[in-house]
Amino acid sequence: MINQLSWKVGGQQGEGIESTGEIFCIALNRLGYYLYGYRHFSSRIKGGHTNNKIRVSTTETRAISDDLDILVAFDQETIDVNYKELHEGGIIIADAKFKPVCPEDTKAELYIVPFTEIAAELGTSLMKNMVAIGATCAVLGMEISVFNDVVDEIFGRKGEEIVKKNMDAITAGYKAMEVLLGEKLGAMELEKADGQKRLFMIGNDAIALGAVAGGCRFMAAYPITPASEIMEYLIKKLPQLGGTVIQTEDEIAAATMAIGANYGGVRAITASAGPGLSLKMEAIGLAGITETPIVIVDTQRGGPSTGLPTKQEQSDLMAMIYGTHGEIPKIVMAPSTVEEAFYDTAEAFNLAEEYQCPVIVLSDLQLSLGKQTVQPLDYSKVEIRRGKLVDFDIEEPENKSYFKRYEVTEDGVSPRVVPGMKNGIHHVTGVEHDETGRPSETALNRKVQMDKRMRKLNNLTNTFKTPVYKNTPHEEADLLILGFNSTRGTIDEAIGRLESDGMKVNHAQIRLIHPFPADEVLSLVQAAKKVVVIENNATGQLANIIKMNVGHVNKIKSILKYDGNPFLPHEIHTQCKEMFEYGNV
Amino acid sequence: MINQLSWKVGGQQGEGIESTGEIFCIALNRLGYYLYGYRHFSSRIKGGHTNNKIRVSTTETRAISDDLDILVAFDQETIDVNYKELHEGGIIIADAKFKPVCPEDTKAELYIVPFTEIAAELGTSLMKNMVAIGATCAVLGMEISVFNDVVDEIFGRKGEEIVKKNMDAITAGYKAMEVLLGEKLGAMELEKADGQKRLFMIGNDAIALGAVAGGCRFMAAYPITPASEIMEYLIKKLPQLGGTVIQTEDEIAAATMAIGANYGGVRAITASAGPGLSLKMEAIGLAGITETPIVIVDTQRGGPSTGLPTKQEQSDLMAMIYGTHGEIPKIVMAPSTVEEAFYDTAEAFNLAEEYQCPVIVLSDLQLSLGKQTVQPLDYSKVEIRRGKLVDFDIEEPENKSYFKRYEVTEDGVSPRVVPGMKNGIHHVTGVEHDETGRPSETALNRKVQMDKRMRKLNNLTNTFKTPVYKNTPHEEADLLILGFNSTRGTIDEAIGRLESDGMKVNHAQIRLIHPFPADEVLSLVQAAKKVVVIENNATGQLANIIKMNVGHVNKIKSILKYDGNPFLPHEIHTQCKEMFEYGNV
Amino acid sequence: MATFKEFRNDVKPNWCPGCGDFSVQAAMQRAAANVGLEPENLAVVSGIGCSGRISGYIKSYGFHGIHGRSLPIAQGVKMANRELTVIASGGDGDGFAIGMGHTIHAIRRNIDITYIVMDNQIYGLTKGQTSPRSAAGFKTKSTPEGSIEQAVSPMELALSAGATFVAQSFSTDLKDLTAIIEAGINHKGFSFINVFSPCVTYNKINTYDWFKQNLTKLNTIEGYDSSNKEQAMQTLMKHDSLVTGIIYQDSSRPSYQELVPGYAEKALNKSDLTLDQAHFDKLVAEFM
Amino acid sequence: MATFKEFRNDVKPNWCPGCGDFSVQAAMQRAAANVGLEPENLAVVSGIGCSGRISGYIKSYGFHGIHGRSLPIAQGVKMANRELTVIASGGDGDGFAIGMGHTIHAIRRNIDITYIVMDNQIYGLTKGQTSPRSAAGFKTKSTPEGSIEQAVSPMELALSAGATFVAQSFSTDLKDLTAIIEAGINHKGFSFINVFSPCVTYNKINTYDWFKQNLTKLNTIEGYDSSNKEQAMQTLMKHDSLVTGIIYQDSSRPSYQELVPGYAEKALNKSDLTLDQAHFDKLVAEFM
Ligand SMILES: Cc1ncc(C[n+]2csc(CCOP(=O)(O)OP(=O)(O)O)c2C)c(N)n1
Ligand SMILES: Cc1ncc(C[n+]2csc(CCOP(=O)(O)OP(=O)(O)O)c2C)c(N)n1
Ligand code: SF4
Ligand code: SF4
Ligand SMILES: [Mg+2]
Ligand SMILES: [Mg+2]
Repeated sequence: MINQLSWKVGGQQGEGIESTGEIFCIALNRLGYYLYGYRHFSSRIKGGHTNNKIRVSTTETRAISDDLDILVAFDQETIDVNYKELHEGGIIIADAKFKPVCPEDTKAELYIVPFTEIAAELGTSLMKNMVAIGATCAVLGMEISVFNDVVDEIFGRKGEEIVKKNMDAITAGYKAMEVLLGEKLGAMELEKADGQKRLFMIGNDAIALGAVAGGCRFMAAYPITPASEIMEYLIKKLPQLGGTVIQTEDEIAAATMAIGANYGGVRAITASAGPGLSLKMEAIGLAGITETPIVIVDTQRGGPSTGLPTKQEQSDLMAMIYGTHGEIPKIVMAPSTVEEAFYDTAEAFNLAEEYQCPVIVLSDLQLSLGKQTVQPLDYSKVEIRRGKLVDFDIEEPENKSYFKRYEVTEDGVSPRVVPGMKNGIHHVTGVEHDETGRPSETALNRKVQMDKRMRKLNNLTNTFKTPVYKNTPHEEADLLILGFNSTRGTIDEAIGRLESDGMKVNHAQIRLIHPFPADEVLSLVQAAKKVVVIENNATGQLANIIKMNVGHVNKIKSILKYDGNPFLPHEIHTQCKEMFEYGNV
Repeated sequence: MINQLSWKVGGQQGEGIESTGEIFCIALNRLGYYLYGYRHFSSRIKGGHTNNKIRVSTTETRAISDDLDILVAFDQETIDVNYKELHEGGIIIADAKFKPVCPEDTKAELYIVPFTEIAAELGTSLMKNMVAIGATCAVLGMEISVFNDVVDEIFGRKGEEIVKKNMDAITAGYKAMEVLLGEKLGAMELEKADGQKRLFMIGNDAIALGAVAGGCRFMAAYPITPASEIMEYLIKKLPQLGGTVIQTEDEIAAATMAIGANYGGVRAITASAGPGLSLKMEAIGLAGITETPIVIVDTQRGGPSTGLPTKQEQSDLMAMIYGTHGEIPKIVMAPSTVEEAFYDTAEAFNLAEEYQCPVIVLSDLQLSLGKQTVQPLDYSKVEIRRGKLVDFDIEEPENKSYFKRYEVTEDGVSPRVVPGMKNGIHHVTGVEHDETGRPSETALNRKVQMDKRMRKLNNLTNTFKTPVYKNTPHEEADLLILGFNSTRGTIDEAIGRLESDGMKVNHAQIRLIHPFPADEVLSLVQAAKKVVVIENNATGQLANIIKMNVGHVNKIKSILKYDGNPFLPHEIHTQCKEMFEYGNV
Repeated sequence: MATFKEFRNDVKPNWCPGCGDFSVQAAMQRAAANVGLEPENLAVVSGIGCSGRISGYIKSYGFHGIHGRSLPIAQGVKMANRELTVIASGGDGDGFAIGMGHTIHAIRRNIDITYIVMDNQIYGLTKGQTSPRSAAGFKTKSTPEGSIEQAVSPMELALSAGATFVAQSFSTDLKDLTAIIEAGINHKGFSFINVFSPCVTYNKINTYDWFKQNLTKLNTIEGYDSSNKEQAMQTLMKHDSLVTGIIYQDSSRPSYQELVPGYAEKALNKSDLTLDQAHFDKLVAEFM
Repeated sequence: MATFKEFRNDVKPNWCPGCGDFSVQAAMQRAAANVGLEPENLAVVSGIGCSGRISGYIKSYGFHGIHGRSLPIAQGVKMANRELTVIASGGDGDGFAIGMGHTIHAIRRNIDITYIVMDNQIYGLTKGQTSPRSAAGFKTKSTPEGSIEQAVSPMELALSAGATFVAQSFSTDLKDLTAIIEAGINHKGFSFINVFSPCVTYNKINTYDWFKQNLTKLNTIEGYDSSNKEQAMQTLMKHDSLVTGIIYQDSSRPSYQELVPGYAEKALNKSDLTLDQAHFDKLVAEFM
């Protein structure tokens, strides 16, 4: 019996690879297993190798596994590209149709099952993925009945006949594999899971759901990988709440329309990836100086330019902090789990309204698209705080003058009214302005307003709930590992191994990127002999931010990966060890 | 006799204030005086206070003076706004028309001359500015004949009659003032200047001329303050060289069209200010990954958003370094004088072609618009270096395959062909690509190409001519002052005073902002007891860059000004001294 | 009900004396009063340019945005609160150069707002460069030998983009202009009004006189039927777009808001930000 | 003279089997050969989308830029070297959503390049969202209850924007399409060709069959005169723009390049980068 399994299904894009993985996962998730998925895909619609790698475990894991137990192959390319990941004792289950052959150095055993043929015999070759699931079941020694419900839900609409056929396909796959396996049937039997009901979703689902929970009722966006799911979810759900999504003509319209809607008093969001964010820079500055709340999601992907649109990267960090001309108050958050993506997005709307400034929720492709088991989301933990939004009757201002929308206050935040309110009339402009929003160029006013805006965030690193996720058991650590976004689980796993090797390792994942929680990070840095920052980019952006804020320029080292793939646990493990062995941390 | 003078003329926008200053300056420049001008103006066309403050000196000065000797006022507002700058012994010359009154605490003496009336009598009240120049001459005890040539050049086209009338107006102004001054005639006589022929121009002129000298033959741009003069100059001059300027529909078109032209083999430029640069971020990334040379000028102004469009600021630094998503090789230069603006812009085209990447020439409003005396520009110092541009016949590639435009080379730079060349066919894309430009997503290729691109600039800080302008007479300094762009002259002057106070002060102006000349700056920082970075922004952007690169986080302090005005020498002087006195450097 | 004086604030516009934009401002104030608005129920969103300052000169909610983006901002405001009257406004550079894409798309989207362009055929605020409305041959700071591009016809483009309300006016015709703005506000859907608003400082060709001589009022064209799109297009072509009046109006097409599935019938900004726990549970259950 | 095979490279397009873009590629290759081009004298600039990949599938200089910006890039290339033949190309989202402003302005600027849009009424590469060419009511991933915006008519817009060459074709009509592209390349000025190029994966409405049933060839309309703009506009309106052929051509208007003052008569990229010292001295003297 094993307590975890790494399973991969691969084939040509457009062949149903995704749905094969999906059905397999939903069923296992319902049994209480923890799943963590990774999709390899390209920027094209049909054709080209794609695969879905799924980690199944009886305990929580949030990392892609280093190696592979089972590979389901729908074409030869899948074997060629992936066989090296399989260890001794691993299994390849391949469709007979393409006459699979294994390279000489393949460590795993090949089982050839006529997926397509069996499926065709049962009615349609489209069901070949069901056959493959059945075959997998045989290896796991799992009863195929676990798929009953899922298949029913997915195909129920199409009638009982279809449901039955699909279940038959699974059965047939199981049977065929059973024969081939012989006594190896159930060779990879999984320990029983806890049967708890957990969620199975991608980060983008959580972001979108977080928006709904956070009171968002309007979105303006333009499609782009890997952000589109957020828009597509809200398109389906906002109408239930009176809200809506507008797919705009471009990202500039998306950002400015969302600004307009927020100014109008609705919690509004926009989401995009790198190229879209680059286009939104001017709008972000406008939100900053007009003190208009806005939540903007950046699902980072491989850059620069169009770059690697379907690949993992974390290279927009600096652009998100610094990428508009001039200086504005701005909040950049980086959830490092799907759960955090949910809570942080909801919270982003509170911060945007409380601080009246743009809030960027940074994600990365692996967090946004990696489908995984997620702990139940607790709606009662979601607050709605609207800051200084005026919701009471305003007295008529003296001399019929304008409302002091930009009143200079101690905390820098001014009362905010939205159009439609009596006696709240004021002006809003991207030009420097006085307390009522009237353009003003005087040196004195400029300084006063600039200081007012910039001081809004002075205290944020203290009031923000968890600016740094910490797993820091050691008062004095040999090593402190820092990261952000989706690397958390992988770092966790690597740390497990480093600790087994006898090292004392602390771990911190920066969740509030800007303003930077310098004090907290400084004390962590000071409490470690060596410090390494793990990032999916080429220039060590987070490391640079840390250096700028806490110094220790020479102590802070980087482990970088920018080949389009997420880190694997063994990469972090070995590189950290090497650093120690050669003393070059 | 004095060796320097500070003169200001003020009135309503659209009243000819600029041309008053202009005529006065051209004449004095020709006499060999050094002039340094500062324009106070607003973002409107007619009306609103404007003034032109001019420093005249027998030695080179590149700073606005702290105070004022002579104020020429065309309206009461000019007196009210500016009288405090006048010291004891200063003179206000005001038009009788608006019945000028001086506030009680005015230290200067008021002389009322009927500018408008005299001018009207001589033909047209438009000549009131000539009368004012004449009156100024009387204070300086300067012969009005020095204006003969200038007036002739400016009005010559309109006929001798007009020339004469304008000279008469100057004479009349002189005479009227002569009477009022009595024995104070020539009270502020200037020492004779050296009579050397120097230039009188704004930084934008130098940038545009540098572009012409640097081989630029195409520009695509969209108007914006304070960058438009660059476009307007090139519109006039490029047609003489077969080139042209296209005023595009927006900045995105401007940047991408310039990319197209550079790809096409022409040296092409685009120029804008903050808002335009924010819009160009996506295009900059495209140039980065396609390794297309492009020169982009950013004339910084007050931000964020529309901000203070006619005011001084240096707040785009971070956005210029980091403001595109993903990671590209990019060069950011910051000339600190008008001369450097000329040479640097010309050189920018060489660097863009040699390194095949975007080069941003950073300026600021005071450098771009401050009209001043400039040392002769030496065209022989301008080189044309085109890097690895292929200008020889290419052999037919094997198998009719594509040209390796992105060949992996040691220095990271690949041979570059432009469309039209036989056997040079290749593909260019913003998607990650292989050596021939074909899209490729493999991890291996990605890393190789990313490394190739990023290593192009590895050595730039060593080969770049003067990455840091240094005036560092002290091996061990009490204080190191750092700055960039137009603050150089002001810092110079402040240092003069600090040295007089007995302090040992080194000065460095960063001219290569990115990649950052870390080693050079580190050794300067180490050689100083205290370090202060002077910037026209609110967050200390250059200071942050320095901290990130050289550490010494606690040693590096900032003096910031972000009220829309350039620093004055006394501000730097006193703030540096205070820091020392209160020990809080 | 507010009078037009209640739409005045105490700010003195910083436009040059004689600028066409003064009358546009006055017409907007009058129209707002005439259609029965209260100042707090009007939001004027504007772009950047001399014209863009207008949102600061009318006593109403005002949002002076960034260059070329008044329309997306205005549409966002309207979507947030369909009970507001929203007017977007700006210059010809703002709307037809950098903002061209948004203009075409706002027209076809047909959200119920009014867009007023102050068309002076030049860039005023940046001191006299050519605009997409500058005629070929027009000499400006950026085209010292005359523009070599053709001017766009906003009216033709709007018709082609599927506009439901297209009108043109001249800033001195205060009565006509006011009436057209009223009609635009009352129109259910996107109303697009191009106003010839001379720049007395930088445009010495398209002056008040020039327009007086060259404009034709549509109500002087016999049989002109503003519900006939083909006739509208022909008339524009024939008169080189130099006509004033309501060129085309389609009152039958529903506005965008009326078509949005599930869209709140009242101001969206007043809706509850919380969910029933049951609703949340249902959403979450989809992921199990 | 190169044959069309010489415009082929060895890259297998990654389009879905049956995608309309294959024929567009073939037609471009044929047209290039037919007008007598050598591969190195052709530059194909493309946007981002399935369609945008086309620049990588034709053996010529190719520039695959960013989403919506193929036109400004292409215009820059042409200005750098007027001796090149420059074709810009991309999808309907690329050209009519994010790129709409550039499209209108490229049309009115009239630089001598050819613009070919692969119009599939959908966003292909991002997996099936609505495009500005999607018809009202069309159900897509982003409009599950049907689009509530009106589709734009690129042809009408182009005419309104002052186009000198406007044509439409259907990707299966390889002969017609090739001829139209040839005519476009030969046209002196900006030529705009919209090609109905079905997306077999995401657009189940505007299929090959649908087009076959709904398109009218202009050469079957008696008396159709492609030099008559008014007739062109009327015909478009009447046929809901569902026509193929050269809709309008004005051969009399000079192209942009011909009008640029002082513009080098040969390729600008070959001009000398240095100045005479005397020329420099003259420039400098203006500042003394
Ligand atoms: C992104 C951006 N680009 C350029 C500018 C500079 N700018 C300000 S107004 C303007 C154009 C003004 O022309 P128009 O829109 O016709 O308005 P007008 O001043 O004529 O009323 C420009 C280019 C800017 N503010 N922002
Ligand atoms: C700035 C930017 N926004 C969004 C995207 C994502 N994107 C890629 S292609 C595309 C649209 C594709 O539609 P279309 O232009 O019609 O081309 P098609 O795929 O249908 O040929 C989008 C939105 C992008 N690459 N860049
Ligand atoms: S410059 Fe022209 S548009 Fe601007 S305010 Fe003056 S007259 Fe009006
Ligand atoms: S998705 Fe549509 S447009 Fe894209 S390649 Fe496939 S068929 Fe063609
Ligand atoms: Mg204008
Ligand atoms: Mg499309």
